Amino acid sequence: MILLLPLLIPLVGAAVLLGFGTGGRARVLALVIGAAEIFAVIRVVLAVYFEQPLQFGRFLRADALSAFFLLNLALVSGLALVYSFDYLQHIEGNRFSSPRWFYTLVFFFVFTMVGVCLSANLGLLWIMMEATTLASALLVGFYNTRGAVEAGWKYLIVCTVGIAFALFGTIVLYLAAIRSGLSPDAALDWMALMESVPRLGGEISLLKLAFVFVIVGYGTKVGFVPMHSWLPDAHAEAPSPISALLSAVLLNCAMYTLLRYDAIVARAIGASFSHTLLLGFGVASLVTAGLLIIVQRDLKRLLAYSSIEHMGIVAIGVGLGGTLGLYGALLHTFNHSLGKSLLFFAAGNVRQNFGTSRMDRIGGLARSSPQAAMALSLGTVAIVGLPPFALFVSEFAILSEAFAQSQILVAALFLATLSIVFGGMFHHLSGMLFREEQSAASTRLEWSEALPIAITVLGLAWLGVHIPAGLQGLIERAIAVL
Amino acid sequence: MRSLIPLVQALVIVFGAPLLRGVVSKLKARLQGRQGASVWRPYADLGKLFRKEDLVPPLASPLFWMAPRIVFAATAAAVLLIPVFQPAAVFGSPGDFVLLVGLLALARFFLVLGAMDGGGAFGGMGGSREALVSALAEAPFLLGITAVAIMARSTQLAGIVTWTLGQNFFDISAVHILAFSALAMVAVAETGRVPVDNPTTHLELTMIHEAMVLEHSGPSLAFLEWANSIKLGLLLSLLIGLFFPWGMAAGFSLPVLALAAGAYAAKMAALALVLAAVESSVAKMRMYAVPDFLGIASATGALAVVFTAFGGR
Amino acid sequence: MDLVQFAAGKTLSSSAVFLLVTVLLLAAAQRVSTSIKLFALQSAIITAQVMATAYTEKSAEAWVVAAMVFGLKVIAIPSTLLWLVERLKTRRAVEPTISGAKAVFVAVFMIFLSYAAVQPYALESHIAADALSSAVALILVGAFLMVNRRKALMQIIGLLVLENGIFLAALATTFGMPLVIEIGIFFDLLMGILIMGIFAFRIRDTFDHLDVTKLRRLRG
Amino acid sequence: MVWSSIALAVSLVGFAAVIPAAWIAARTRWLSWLPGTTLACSLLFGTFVGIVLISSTRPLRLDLGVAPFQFGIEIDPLASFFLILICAVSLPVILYAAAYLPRHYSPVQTQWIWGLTSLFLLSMALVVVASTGFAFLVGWELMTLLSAALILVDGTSKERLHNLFIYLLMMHVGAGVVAASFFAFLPASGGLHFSALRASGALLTPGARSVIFLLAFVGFGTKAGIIPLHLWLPKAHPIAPTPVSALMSGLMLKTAVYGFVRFTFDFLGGGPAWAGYVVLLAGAVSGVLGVLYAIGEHDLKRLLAYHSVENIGIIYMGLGAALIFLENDAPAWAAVAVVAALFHTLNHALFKSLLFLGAGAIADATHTLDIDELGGLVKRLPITGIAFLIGCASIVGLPPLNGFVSELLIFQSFLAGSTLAALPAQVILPLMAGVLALIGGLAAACFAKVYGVAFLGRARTAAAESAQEVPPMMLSGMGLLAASCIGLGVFPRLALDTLFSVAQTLVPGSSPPTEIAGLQRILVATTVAVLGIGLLTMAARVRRRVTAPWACGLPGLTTRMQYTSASFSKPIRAVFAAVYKADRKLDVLPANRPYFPSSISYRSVRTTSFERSLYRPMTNVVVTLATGMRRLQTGNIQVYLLYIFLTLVALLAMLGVQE
Repeated sequence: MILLLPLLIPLVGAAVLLGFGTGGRARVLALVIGAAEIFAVIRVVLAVYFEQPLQFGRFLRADALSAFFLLNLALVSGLALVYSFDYLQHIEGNRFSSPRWFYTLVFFFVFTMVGVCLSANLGLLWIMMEATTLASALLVGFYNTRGAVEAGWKYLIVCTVGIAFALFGTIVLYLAAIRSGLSPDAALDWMALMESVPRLGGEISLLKLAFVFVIVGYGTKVGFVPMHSWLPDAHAEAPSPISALLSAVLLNCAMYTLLRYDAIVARAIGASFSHTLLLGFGVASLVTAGLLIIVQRDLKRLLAYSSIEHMGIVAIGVGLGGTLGLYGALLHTFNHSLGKSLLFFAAGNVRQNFGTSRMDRIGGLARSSPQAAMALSLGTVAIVGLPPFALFVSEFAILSEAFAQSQILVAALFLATLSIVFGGMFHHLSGMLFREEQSAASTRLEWSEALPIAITVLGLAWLGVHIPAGLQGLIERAIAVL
Repeated sequence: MRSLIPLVQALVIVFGAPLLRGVVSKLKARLQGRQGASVWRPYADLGKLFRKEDLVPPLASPLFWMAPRIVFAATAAAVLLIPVFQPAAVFGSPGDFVLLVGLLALARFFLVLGAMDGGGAFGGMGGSREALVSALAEAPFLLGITAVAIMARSTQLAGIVTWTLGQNFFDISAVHILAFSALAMVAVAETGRVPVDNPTTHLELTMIHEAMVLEHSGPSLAFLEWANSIKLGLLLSLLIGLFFPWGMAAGFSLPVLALAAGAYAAKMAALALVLAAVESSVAKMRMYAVPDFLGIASATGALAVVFTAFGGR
Repeated sequence: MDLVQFAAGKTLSSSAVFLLVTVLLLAAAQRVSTSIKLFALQSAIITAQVMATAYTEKSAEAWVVAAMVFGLKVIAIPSTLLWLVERLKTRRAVEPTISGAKAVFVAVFMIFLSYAAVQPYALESHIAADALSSAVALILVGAFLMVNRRKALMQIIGLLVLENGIFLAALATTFGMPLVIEIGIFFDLLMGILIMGIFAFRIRDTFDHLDVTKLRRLRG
Repeated sequence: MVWSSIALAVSLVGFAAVIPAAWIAARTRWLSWLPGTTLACSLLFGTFVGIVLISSTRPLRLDLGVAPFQFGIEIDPLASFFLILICAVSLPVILYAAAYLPRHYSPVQTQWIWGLTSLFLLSMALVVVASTGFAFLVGWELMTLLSAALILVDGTSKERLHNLFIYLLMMHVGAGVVAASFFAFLPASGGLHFSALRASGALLTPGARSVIFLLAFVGFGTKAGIIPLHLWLPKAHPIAPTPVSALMSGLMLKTAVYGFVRFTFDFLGGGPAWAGYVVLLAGAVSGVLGVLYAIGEHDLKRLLAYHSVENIGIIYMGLGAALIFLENDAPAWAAVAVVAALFHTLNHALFKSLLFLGAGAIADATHTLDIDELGGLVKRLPITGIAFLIGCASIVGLPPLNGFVSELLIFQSFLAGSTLAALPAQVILPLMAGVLALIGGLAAACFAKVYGVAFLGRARTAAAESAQEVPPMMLSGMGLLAASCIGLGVFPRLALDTLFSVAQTLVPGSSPPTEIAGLQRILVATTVAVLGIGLLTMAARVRRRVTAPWACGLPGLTTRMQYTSASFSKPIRAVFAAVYKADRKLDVLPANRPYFPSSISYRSVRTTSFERSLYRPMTNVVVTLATGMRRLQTGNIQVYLLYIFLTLVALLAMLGVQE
């Protein structure tokens, strides 16, 4: 029963907000509903951590893997809600872009993502993924400027086409399951598929075809390189808390779906096929995004490309497999979501101060708003993967797995791209911080902006030094599930 | 009594150096058909200078008058390492020729600093040229001695001398010829003799050593001149010790020592004659030809070292 | 009863041909409104097929699915799109990047390609070969329409044709997924079309035109 | 053993306590000495730990928790030597900084500098004592980050940022290569604990051994500043605050030497056969080119940075000789060469910090570091002058000082090379003696120029004229370093004996050869002789008269007549013109009437050939590739859809082919 709660609260909340969220009340109401939602999700995570996985009806199921992603979702969405408390005053309230609509869509978005994590049935998984695209499309186009509309349209069309192919992949998998003797309604249930893996082994060509469609389909949502073009536009044009949600949580959910499919296909026909595909896309994303970071001119597009790069790293981690590889990949999704949300919060504040996020028009940040400058530099140090922060640990794990399997080319490209990205990010950062004074109003961070930034920095530093036993246990159990 | 002999050796070089210089200039004059100054002239000069007062430029620092004394002290200390009558010098330990080179470098360093402290243009000019010459001379200097040390399979000057004593004069090896020529070139460059630098000239375009000592006067100039002559004596004794040590005393009895002293004096006179002949027959090289001269010296030194690997071991 | 049996068998075998015809016409269509009507026709054919399979397979679920397909794809979506077309007062012309004649050639090539690709699978897995290949043809032409057309509305139609292709493929191979999933997919489709409509309005307001290729501000 | 762990704990707490102390000091006037003393105490405890453990047979081993990866500390004799080096040498620098910082920086900046310096020292100590790959790499990257932060505190002009960018980028690439060298062990060793690496070092295939050696050489070479990888050194050291650039030049380069020694001697047990020759040649090239570039410089701090390249070259020559001895199984002489290299590391830390602190004192007194604007400083800054003179003499390697002793040991190991059986070793090692002598000669020329132009002669500018002596705390810092230079120079046995015990752990089965024993006796004897004769000559009472020197008939000597650094180094630069490749620009105005010029301007800019020929092409390739990639993102949605369809078709085709 407690599985239903995290799904119901956002739906009801969205409806309530839509109803009487007018005026100032929307913000306070949203915080209350957000708190309730986080509490419900945490309860599910704790339940799964302490007892065995939970099952509700044929469609909802929460095991260690989904609990880990739910934890990440709860944390980042909570931070985003707190951050958007003050962020929203400057939005004029015309149709479809008033705080009331903003929070309705956010909670609908959260509902769909929780749905993705909790769905046991691959069909339901697809429906929820499609719903995330629809929910976030309006959020991306929220500002109703030319750029936002264009980004929203592209995001909607490209992702829907991608997801359509994923549907076709799911159907082919369904066909393979039926042909290997599973009953129709159990054919899409993940646990049933996992148990019937030996029988599935017979359908090699169908499974391969299914995985190709699935990786192209959900890969579009993750932002693997050939299919990534929508991501920079969407993440740059969306309001900052939404870009944080998109980059930090939505990409992870897409990767979660790929993990589910990879588990089945790898068990059935051997890991080499699916892992080489994941490695290929991972390295392609890492190198292309790494190179593109150097020539970016807009701060939020820069952060979007950095998300593509980090998703490439996670794909490499999953593609390598092995205990360290998977451990590094899962830990990296968590660390990356913290680091990226920190950077988007800081970027949001910078955008408000300077009215633009074009980096050549942002200057003298160190003097005009030292706190935003500090947040941005700590974020950059973290996202580039330097020691005191957590991303260094997860990249260390993935690299040592790459070397242990003596994948020299992958490791060499990984290290080279890390340095290129370091150079690019530092170059942009030093430009913004120390370029001569721009006409910026020197503002202090509001409490609602400072709190999430502080939490993410502390989280990154704490995970960088020591991984708490709870999280470690959860990740190990998640790996066991795969 | 026994430990006094090495000290006498050192005193002989220190106080005999001006005489050596006088003999060389006398021989040069004779070769050029001139009467030339008396052999004891340098002693008269030193005595005159010691009695004069020391002129110091107004803005010079204490280093100006301390530098000549440090130069003299370093060169005199270097003498303690040179075997003259006996293979064993006053001090001896493995690698002592590196210490010898180091002490000479210390002397040169303070000579240049003293020159630059004078505040005039000549000090700097002499210093910069000396810096170039000494920088290029140090490599062949060490390579030469290394080659001989490798042949003697000992890193101690005394060891090298005793080994050479054991060899007979006539089966001379290629290594020794190359090493001797390298060291001879270096000796000429180090002491500022004619092909590299003319000790008697004050012509701005050519002088190196003279330019540095231009500002000094009185006792400071005396110490510098004396140190320069000691350096000449020291280097020639080193050449004798390394390449023609025959006649050095093995024991401590008086007749053997007298024989050794006689042999040392004869060899020194012969070298002085050679030096005078060279100086009066060769013109001074252009300033920018000196690096090629020293380049040849380093090449011969390196060749000597290479030949030790292939030659008679 | 055999008449109905006969009719169902006939529709199953001949529907593939009709679908291909609609596809060709779509590739050649000049005006947005005709494209919408062609899409409605196509959906009608697919509903017939679903009813035929429902009848032959005797499964109640399939009937519900057939009703949904008919209600949604033949009635609801085309009518909303047509309403959109007047509201947005877009110029009638479709302005494809590749002109009509050549587009048809491409469509034909696509159909040939889909037949060639499906043959190896169809034979060893004894599924209705032509149904599956017509589904793949629909997918390819739908994709081509989206890439080829400039108009935002035409991109929506291209997407719908793609969606039809996938649904048909599901139908041809596994006689439909569990009902709950089918309903979910249709619901998503409807929501998708609604939101695309909203965006079409917004593009109209901010850009005063509906030409997708002119949306080139976000680069690099 | 218990004492050392308590002391270690106290020093760690001390390092951390500096940050609050600095915070308090910035707020209150009279507590400004607090951060300095806390840091000094923690350094003292660090030195104590090092001294206790350097000679103990059982290294102190602590495993501080498993977290994601093992994070442990192990202090064996080699680590404790470098720990002593880091803590002991930075004590006088901290003393100097206590007086230097308040005079140059605002209280807030001082607070930041104190906090960051203590973390910087802690990260260096962590690198040296780390016992797992993870801990080492964390310390390694933190060291770079903190030094970059310290540079930023000092100022953020455009040119400084460009230099800082190059520094950080090269350090990051170097760190990547070092990480790769650690990970390359993984297939063989499983874990990354040093003991696992040590065990697996022996059973590596020759191919793997040479790959790991090359990775370690390039990785640690970037941080040490070996010639092709030295580009960042003259750009980064001069722009840091003086005490920090002393720490960077004196100590940070040594952590790279520590890493390299730990890898080649401890893990790989000597590396592949050709390893020694590569290291030897790299050291020789770095030595010669380093000193030649230094001669061309007239900015004091940049000149000292180039000299760091030269001295690191000498250290690498010593290590190369040791590797060759190890390869030709002559452990006794291998130990001597290692001891020589480590002793030169310690000496370089001492005299380089002394020289940087001296440069800081000059900057403090005259607000300029361009030696052509100085002159005659020894009269106005007497004690700084003497300390700087001792520093110059010891870096050049003149006898009574420590630089000479380590170069003497290296000479001896080169000579001993002739006794080896392998022909190439017999020839190359003795020849290296010539190269080392050339480096020594050129260094003498360079520092004669620096001291002569800056400290002697006539003050060339009003700033040099009105210089005041620096406060006593700074002088005491420099004095301490100068005294230790002389002390180690005359009594080298103080360090050599313990260094031999360290060398035992690196080169098994080696006893110190007899030649080294008599070393100290002759050094003391010659020093006494020089001092005796010197005092004898100065005893005589001399009448001294101050008169203006003869100025060839001109009214008087002007400061422009004196030799500047450019004119002093002109002969050497002319001889070694191939190295400098300066591009000169001479423009005479007006152009059409060259014989009646109204103004002539001459500018000769020397861009290091490496920057032009090696680094710029690399960056251009990456940037052009990136701009090419940008065109992928055309902005047209139809192209994006095409990308997806093409990927799908490509994958399906691949699948088809596989069937």
